[in-house]
Amino acid sequence: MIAWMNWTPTVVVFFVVIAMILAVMTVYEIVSPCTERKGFLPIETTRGDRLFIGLLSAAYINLTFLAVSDITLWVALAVSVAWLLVLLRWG
Amino acid sequence: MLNIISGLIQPSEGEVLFDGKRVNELSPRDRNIAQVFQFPVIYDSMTVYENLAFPLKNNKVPASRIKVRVQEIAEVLEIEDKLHKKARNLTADEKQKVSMGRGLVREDVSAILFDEPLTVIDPQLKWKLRRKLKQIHEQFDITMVYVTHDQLEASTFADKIAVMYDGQVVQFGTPTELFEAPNHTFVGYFIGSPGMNIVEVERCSGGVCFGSTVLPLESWQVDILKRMTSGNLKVGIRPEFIEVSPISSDDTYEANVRDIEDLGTYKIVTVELGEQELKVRQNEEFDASIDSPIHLSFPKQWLMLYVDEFLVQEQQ
Amino acid sequence: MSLTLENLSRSVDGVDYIQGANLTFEAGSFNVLLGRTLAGKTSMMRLMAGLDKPSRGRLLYKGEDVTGQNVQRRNISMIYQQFINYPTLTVYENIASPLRLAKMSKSEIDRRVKETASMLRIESLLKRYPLELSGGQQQRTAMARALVKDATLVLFDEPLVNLDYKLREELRAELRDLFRERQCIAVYATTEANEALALGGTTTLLHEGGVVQTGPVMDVYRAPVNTLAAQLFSEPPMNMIRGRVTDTEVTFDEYSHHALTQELEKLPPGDYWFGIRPSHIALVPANDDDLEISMEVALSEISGSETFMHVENSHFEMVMQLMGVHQYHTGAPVKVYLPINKLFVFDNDEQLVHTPSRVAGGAV
Amino acid sequence: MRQTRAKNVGITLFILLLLTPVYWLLNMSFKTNQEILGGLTLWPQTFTFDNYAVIFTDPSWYNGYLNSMLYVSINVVITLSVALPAAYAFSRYKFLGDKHLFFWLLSNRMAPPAVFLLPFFQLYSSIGLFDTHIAVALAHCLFNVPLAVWILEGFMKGVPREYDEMAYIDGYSFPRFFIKVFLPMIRSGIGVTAFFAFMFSWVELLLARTLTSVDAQPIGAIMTRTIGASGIDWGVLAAAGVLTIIPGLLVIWFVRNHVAKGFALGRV
Amino acid sequence: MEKIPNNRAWWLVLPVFLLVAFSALIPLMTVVNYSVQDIFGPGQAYYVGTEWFKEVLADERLQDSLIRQFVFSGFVLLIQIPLGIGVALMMPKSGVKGSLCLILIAIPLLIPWNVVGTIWQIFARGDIGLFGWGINQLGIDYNYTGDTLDAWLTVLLMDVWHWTPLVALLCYSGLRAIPEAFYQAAEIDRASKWAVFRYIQLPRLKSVLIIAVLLRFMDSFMIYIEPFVLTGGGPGSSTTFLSQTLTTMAIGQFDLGRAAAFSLIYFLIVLLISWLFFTAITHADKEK
Repeated sequence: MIAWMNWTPTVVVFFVVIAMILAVMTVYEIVSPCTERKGFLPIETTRGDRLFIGLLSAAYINLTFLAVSDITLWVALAVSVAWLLVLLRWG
Repeated sequence: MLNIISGLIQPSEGEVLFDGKRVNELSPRDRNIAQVFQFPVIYDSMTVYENLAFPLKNNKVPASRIKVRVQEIAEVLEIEDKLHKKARNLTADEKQKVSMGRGLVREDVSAILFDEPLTVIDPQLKWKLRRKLKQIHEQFDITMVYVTHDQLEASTFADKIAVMYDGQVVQFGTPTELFEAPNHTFVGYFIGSPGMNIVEVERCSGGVCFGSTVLPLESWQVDILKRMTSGNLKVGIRPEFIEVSPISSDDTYEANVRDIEDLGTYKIVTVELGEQELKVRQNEEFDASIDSPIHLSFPKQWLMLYVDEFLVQEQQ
Repeated sequence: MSLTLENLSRSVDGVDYIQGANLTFEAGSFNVLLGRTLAGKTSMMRLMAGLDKPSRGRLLYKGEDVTGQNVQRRNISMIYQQFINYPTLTVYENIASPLRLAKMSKSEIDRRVKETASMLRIESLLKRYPLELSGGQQQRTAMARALVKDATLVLFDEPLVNLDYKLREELRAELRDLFRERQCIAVYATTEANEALALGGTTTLLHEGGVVQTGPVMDVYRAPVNTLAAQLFSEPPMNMIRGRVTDTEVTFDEYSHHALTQELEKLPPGDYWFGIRPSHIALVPANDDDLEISMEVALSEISGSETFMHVENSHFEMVMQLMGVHQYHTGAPVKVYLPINKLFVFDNDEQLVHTPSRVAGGAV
Repeated sequence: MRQTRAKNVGITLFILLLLTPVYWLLNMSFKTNQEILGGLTLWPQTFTFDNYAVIFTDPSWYNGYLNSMLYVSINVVITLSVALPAAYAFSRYKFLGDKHLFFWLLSNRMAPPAVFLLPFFQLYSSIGLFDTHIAVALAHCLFNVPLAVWILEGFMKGVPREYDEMAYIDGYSFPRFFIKVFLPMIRSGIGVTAFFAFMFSWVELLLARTLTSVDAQPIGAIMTRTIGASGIDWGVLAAAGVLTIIPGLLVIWFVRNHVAKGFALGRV
Repeated sequence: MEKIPNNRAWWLVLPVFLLVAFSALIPLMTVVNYSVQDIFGPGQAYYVGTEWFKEVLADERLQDSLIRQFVFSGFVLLIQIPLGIGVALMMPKSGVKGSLCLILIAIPLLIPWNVVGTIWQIFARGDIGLFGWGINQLGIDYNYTGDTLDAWLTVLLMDVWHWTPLVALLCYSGLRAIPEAFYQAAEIDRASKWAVFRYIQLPRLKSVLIIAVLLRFMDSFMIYIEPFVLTGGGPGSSTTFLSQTLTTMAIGQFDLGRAAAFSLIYFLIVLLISWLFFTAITHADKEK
């Protein structure tokens, strides 16, 4: 049934991580609802907005690394995670 | 009506005269008038300053003059600290002030028309704005035409008020005239709270009567009545002018107290005179028990006679 | 059969809409909530209706906790400021809709719709659609729909605001009569003091989500507990003058001296706020000890049968309400008279310390 | 007044330019192939219905129209029935992740179908829906449902919440209120949404062609068959094209009075 | 309107969520899977990591079509938005004429995209099409199947013809929503026609214009069928836009991994842009 989807372990891990982040954020939101606030980003954001911005920019960071250098993607990943955390905290 | 004056609608008959000149064919832009609408009409992408300067700019007023004039109007309207805010971020009443300001800012206008401009304003603020407008009127001395269904608003500013009924001006007079001698039963009903007591009557010798009550009239009134054929007769008297005395005398009528409404500063007493219900306005110290008799008198100078809804007036 | 609000509060996102309200409404009573825009009138009504859930406190009906009960299961009706009717149904169907939902028999529905419609004088409009009607007729339809089902709680949220003043007068009088014989609890929110006075019953003053004062309308009017209550329940607002009482005299704004007489003698020396209603200031003295002040006319507003005159001098600014039409020009000098025996006195905490005897009892 | 005339001339000119290509198609559909290829004529010299006759007699042609209409209708029904409650939720309530969900829905309206072509094909094949009307209808939901939610939400926001409350106070249950009271109030919004759903489903071809082969093949795919051994059969192609415009015209005629409002997606 | 917090509203959204998730998430996951594998056929796939991405990012053919795409979308917006506003301003305000205009202008929107391509394929031909014939008669050598610039202009013209009506209708409804009082006020303030447009009409069109720009940008970004029917992407690859490159790669050449990697990059671009637009819209809504 799902054979045509050609699952690979990497992608499974990828989606599981995303799903877990979403789940954690949902639970966090239920436990302590957040309000909009203004950080260093030019617009008012909620926690979810910052997560989205973080994930999207993480994708771009990884692509940029791929395009312009031969450094292993683990570095790009580390940078992305760091950036995501910065965003969530101060964005 | 207002739109005819401003030229947004063409009248099908009659003439509109400004300073004696016929302006029927002129478009609004050539008529030299300003209009303030019921809901704030502002240019929301401009700042307050630009909004106020806009009509001046369109009239090619020199920049230095614009500056002075806008500042002046902003001060009068107490919005000078908001001049550089975007108009869209203002509250409803500030917006309405701006839109009034745009009407007031031009110096060459022949008239300013107001179309229920205070409808959107909170009651507490209405007091202030009304006062403001009155002051502006006295300060700048221009013709203002003000449309409203609120009688308080009407009489606050107005030197003269036109009361409209069924598309017709039924009376055009000072507030005192409207109150003391309403020309039409509608004016009597509409001006004043509560409105005038209006009673359908029939001809009797020496006056008019309803039920078993006979109201004597002045002789000139009787004379006129004789010449009229219409059977549509009414008398009106304002609740304020009915006098109450605890004892009976020759010119009093005994009536029965139905209800007393205490409105704090005054009381409205509903009485029954024969079959007829009347409202009497008394000050707050009045006291009587319900279903007890009281004695009313109707001072002749306040007793108005209406034939076919219009007031019968003494010929000069 | 009464409705009790027990320490009821509501706050959303840290903003308090209602703070610890304790009120009881009796069956057959007419209650007016008076307060400025955003004073919490609508919030309180929504809590009472069960449309919003309180953050704290309970709502008791006949002593039973109904705080969490579903709106559909309570027998209430509500009339809004906007004329809310089902636009796709005729007036008849609009009025009938609560009854149809209550699964009443056809003939019973017909009888009650006709009865209610004639009570509100809209029987000739039954076949029309709400949007074809004038504002007053639309609001009558809304009222008919609210009244037809014999609700135990009827809520009015500034129902007459959007109507013109003659219609307001008319409907107000009708409302009073309609509720005189009913056994339901009526609650009526308004921003206008005059409306509260005209409707009578019990008045509750609200300010910033809290109850300022509650009681029979005339009690509240004649003895406002503090300056806030006095301001809220007076239109135009009550005139407030700063003054000092010493052993022998009372001084207003360090300017106008006056020998202590009558009731003011009982006041311990100190600073006070003196309040006087606009209608009590006169142009002719009524008593010998009336306080005479020379003022200038700032503005005179004429409302059909009365005149509001704003007067001022270098020390005071006052509004007076005069019977009849008086035309004065701005800047005209006038002498006004303040009857000492009609002064309300508030202490420095703005609490009422003295009620004028002339006004309190009503009768002379 | 001079200005009004200038405006009228301008708009007339624009509409004429807009209609010329359509006229050309219409013109061609009434010509014979000889005339089309023989030279340029502004109107048919030998007026013929033959091209239309081909389409109306050949089941493989007219079935294409039927297929298209069938899946478009199914799509409109599905779109409306799921979008209505969702739009209500978005217009009335604040709930966990509402904004993000809304954006995610919209981003699907913006995702190019080309990205999804192959997985779509495999997905529908794997659940046995390949070459069915329902498959195309479901696939079109991908971009129609978000748009429908968006438009309807705009309209619903325009209905004051007091109406909902009044209905509850009167004793309506939610479903009954929704169907009996609420939906009639946003009739024009529903009409416009249906129009948009129809339009986008009707004009889309990429997904429709990928997900079908024979039984549910849309008219657009069938039109490519006019290329035969003797070249393109221009006349039939033009006639088929003209026939695809007609259903759209009918639909817009029905909703013409609401369109002006609806084109702003209820957001003005 | 103040919204009520209520998480049970999720039940109302659930059908939409499931439906769209089914159509969007499963294919998306599949594409992600493809993008990290080299696929030869059913069951024959090798994990290659991020190789495809690296290749795609360095592929000049793809870069070219990306640039071509941006240029095309830019022109589309530049022409259609002002033209649409202009048409909307000219449309009669109401009445029978108004609705007639509305219907006539909407016609191009209701034509299936392949038919649009067909219409222009015929219309622009030098031998049997009025447009191509007319241009040639004017003495201009025009041939959209042979000349790159001609092909480009034809595709652009076709898109303008096809989609300007959408912009016009959006703006028209925006204009209709401006209360009459604003025009009256401007009339009384003696505002010039330009001032009326600049200070009344344009600011009030803002929210509709954002929608128009958004829809036009997205749809022109994924344009596929029309140029495919009209020019087949040629001459050369001059009118081969993103979608077409992608479709050829995935279906024509069965180069699944590369196509998937490219799809994802494409998707990320669209996601970023639509997020920017969405944020702009919600902020515009908030200001009101």
